[in-house]
Amino acid sequence: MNSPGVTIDRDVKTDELVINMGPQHPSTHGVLRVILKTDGEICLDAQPEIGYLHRCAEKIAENLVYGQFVPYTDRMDYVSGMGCNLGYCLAVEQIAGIQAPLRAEYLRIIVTELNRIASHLLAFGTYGIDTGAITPFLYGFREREMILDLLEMLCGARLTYSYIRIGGVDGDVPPGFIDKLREFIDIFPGKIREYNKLLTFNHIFMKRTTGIGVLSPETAIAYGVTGPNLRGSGVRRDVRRDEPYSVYPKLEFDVPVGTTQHGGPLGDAWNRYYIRMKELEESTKILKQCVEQMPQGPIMAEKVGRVKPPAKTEGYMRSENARGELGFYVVSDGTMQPVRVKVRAPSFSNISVLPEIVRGQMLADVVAIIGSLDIVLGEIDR
Amino acid sequence: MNELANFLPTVLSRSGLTVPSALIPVLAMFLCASIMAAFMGLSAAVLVWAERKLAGHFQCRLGPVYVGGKFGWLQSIADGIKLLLKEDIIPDQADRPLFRLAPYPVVIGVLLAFIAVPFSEKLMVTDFNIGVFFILAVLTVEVFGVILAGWASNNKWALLGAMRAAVQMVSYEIPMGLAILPVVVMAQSLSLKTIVAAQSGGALHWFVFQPPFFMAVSFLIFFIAGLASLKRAPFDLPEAESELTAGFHTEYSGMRFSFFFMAEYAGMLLVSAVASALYLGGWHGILPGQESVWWFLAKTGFLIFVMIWIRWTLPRLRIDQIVYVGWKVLTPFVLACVVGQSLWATLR
Amino acid sequence: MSPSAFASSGKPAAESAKSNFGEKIIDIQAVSSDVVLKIQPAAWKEIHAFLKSEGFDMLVSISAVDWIKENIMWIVSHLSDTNKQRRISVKTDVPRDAARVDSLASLWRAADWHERECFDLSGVSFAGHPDLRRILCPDDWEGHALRKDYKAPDFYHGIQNNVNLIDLDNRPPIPEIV
Amino acid sequence: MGVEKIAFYILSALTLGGGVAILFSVRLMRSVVYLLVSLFGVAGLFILMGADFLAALQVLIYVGGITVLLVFGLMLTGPSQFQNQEENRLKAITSGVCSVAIAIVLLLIVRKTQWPTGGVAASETAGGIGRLLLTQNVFAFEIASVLLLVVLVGVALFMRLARSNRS
Repeated sequence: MNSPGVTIDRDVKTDELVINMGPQHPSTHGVLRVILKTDGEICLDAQPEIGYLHRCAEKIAENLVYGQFVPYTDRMDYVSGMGCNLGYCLAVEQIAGIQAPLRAEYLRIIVTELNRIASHLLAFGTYGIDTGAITPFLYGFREREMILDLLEMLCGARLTYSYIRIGGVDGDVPPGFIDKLREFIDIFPGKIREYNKLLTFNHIFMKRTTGIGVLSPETAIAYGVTGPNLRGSGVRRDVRRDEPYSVYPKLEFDVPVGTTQHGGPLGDAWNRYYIRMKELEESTKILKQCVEQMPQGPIMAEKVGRVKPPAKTEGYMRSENARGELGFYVVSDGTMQPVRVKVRAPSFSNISVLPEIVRGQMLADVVAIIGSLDIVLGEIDR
Repeated sequence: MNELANFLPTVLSRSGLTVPSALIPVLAMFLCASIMAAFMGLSAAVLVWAERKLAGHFQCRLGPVYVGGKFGWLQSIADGIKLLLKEDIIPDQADRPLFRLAPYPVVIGVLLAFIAVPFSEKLMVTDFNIGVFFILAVLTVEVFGVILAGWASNNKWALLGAMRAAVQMVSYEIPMGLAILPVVVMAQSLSLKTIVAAQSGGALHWFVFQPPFFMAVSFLIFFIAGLASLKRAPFDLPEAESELTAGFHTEYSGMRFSFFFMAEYAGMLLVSAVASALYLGGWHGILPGQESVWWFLAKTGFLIFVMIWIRWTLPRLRIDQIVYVGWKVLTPFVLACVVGQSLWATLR
Repeated sequence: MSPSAFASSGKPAAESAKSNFGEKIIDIQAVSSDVVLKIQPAAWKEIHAFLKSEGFDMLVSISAVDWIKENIMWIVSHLSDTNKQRRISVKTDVPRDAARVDSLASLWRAADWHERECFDLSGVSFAGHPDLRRILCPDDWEGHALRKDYKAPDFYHGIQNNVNLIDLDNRPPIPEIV
Repeated sequence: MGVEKIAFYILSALTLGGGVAILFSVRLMRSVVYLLVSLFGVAGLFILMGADFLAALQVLIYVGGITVLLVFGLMLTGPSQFQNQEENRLKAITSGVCSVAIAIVLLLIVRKTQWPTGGVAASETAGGIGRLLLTQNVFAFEIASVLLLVVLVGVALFMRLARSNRS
């Protein structure tokens, strides 16, 4: 069997086949195109081609006032739009000197963590599909539905929320929201155990994902890989814990990192997947604390009005989105429109490491590796 | 079929038709073939519905609910009509004659195999004295159709799917064939009718429950290899939709696509039917003396349920793992079973 | 949002860079999030190499800011230290019509794609980059979108891009699909 | 008797026609399909003679094994090689001579052999073949098995050698 570290010997010399995987392919998770060079079933090289979803959102930002760009951010990482909203709003608040009230900060963390769970559930489900198990997807969507219902109660939207605004959030919680959230927090740990039973520790699944796409910590850092992918390689880095923002300093949670307990090396596809499963638990923990700690009070900073940061101010805001370190670099020239908004999308760096880790793997592993990186093309292409 | 041939003249004379006596066997053949084809189509339709319904319930949803009342049981008919009415697209660069030809071996292979399936003591097309062997042989024709489809599509994904199908078939034909041998040793015959007849007298006489349980192991191996030869999950690599888009039938649409689909479901029925005839006592009931076609169908249905259950639970294997399992796990085990059973049969 | 406690974490490294490189470092600024080393464009690569040896092992992003009135472009990189949780930023001014610095691709593999993106959208060229071509836009796209004087093309391969150009009364007939 | 005769002619036409078509088809893949047709014709002839065990064997081994392996080889070697290579006069002459020689030998055998006529085929051939293989023809059977075993070991050995040479 193709165990890690063993080079595959090719006894029969056969023709190399160049295959165009995508942009329309069921498991490229969007309009990613990968040019594969294969020898039979073995993948010799893979070059990702991106840009099929490019909208030049950064140019759009330069032509809008600060507040108007918020809806564009949740069309970047459309799977966890709240995280993008939060990152952008924090970046603008940082250079404009706005402080959101405490209740708003808690609400922000509640919605981003809910959205992180929803995003990881999608990653879990689609990873199941990538490896050939369809049922986990629907199990994951069952709970994702609850989260989307919760978020819909808050802001009326289920995918592109624009709930977080510069200086606070859009609206306070509707009646019944906290109860439904508590109910979700109560039932969710049991569901995570169910997922683990169904997929994570399934023998075939582990055989399929253990030891493939091994990403060493050095390579991961060199390529700027962040988020669960980096933590899967054993690097304990999480912006929420390392450089905490918002109310994260007041919250207690673990940062899970990759293990070798499953019998595979650090940084393989299974580890990357399993980090997400562990983070589901951590996010639930955070949600629980937030619900308990959330104070009463206003949800919007006073006198935000027209956001007009001073001229030539700049700020780079790092936040931990579901896929990794999301950076917003905002530069102001003293007008109501930013002169530059640079989005540092985590998936952009995460997918760039693909050629490095698929060489010599089987064709089926390419799919499993792309799935384990959990990319969102909306944010890669922006 | 012979009964049918004997029966036909009386029917024909009653209806007032005169047919030359030389044509009567031919007519009987045609009748038989059309009955089998209709049965296969119908069972495929039922199985498609059952699979969708079961998959729905496995996945916390309802499955088809609208077409044909509460349970959506007309769903597969609607699907069939949709597939019939769809445009039959042939890619520009495809090898057109082969592309058109490819679905037929697939269907014919499965259909031919049904000839030897004993539904009950009376209800079978013909009792081949090499029944089991015949089924194995014609099933390989199906794989050739699959390979042809993949090659003729002139699509790289389809080609990869076809290659996987070839590899899988070569690896699993051997354990599947060998798994039958312990049964043949016990029943002293290759005829499915004789094999089933040898298991009469209640559940304890079914081959799967016979000590020293070599046949139980070979039943498992037969079932696994059968899943692999049907290209069902977790062995659905030739059509792995998340890897090869749709594998060998990527380029097929409409009626030609539905042939592949039909063959898969008919194949499920076939493998389950053969397994229940070989190991689970065929038409014999749990208690001695119970004999009915319904027993046979119930056992077959249960095995089909298990197949569906497996498909909607397990992830897919990888090609090297499939080959590994086929050659290094199943083949040695089944060889041990054959040797063990033969020794048991001679020493007893 | 209070300024992050980590905003000044790059200060010691910046000071040591200043003592090492002297004139090549024009200024050490402190912005709301980072310590920014303002440097000469010619020293772009060696200062990054120095910072990498100081422990800033992750290149987070490379971006360019177009200041059309001043006729300059900023090229800004953000670095972080995954072990000690430090962050630092490096900035340099280059003239708009000769926006060019050395490539960092030999220091960080991440620079490959980030520089391609910067080249694609802002038109900055990176000397020594192994494969400097467009990454988000098609290869035959004209212009660099994030330049302030960029005009979107009216046509791209016959596809009308400018809404104002479409004559709504005399639109060409939609070709029939055979 | 009429039906059987018609079937015999149809099956013979399939067998021979398939063989001729293999010769004249340019694309290798199509030749494999024609080969399949020819092999099916032979299987049908076996059934017609009452040797259904042989027929099943024919399908199982030739269709399921040999042609699948042929196609597999074709698929692995790349699309440029799916066409027959250009004609080579020397090749054509040698293969022609060989074919004629084989044909003559076969025809001579057919003429010399005393074919049993009018006999009724056994109802169960599998058992008979098995008994013959293990009693009267056990030597030939063993020779064939040993030959196959040698081939198997030889192939494994060659692969090993090639592998160790490369690394």
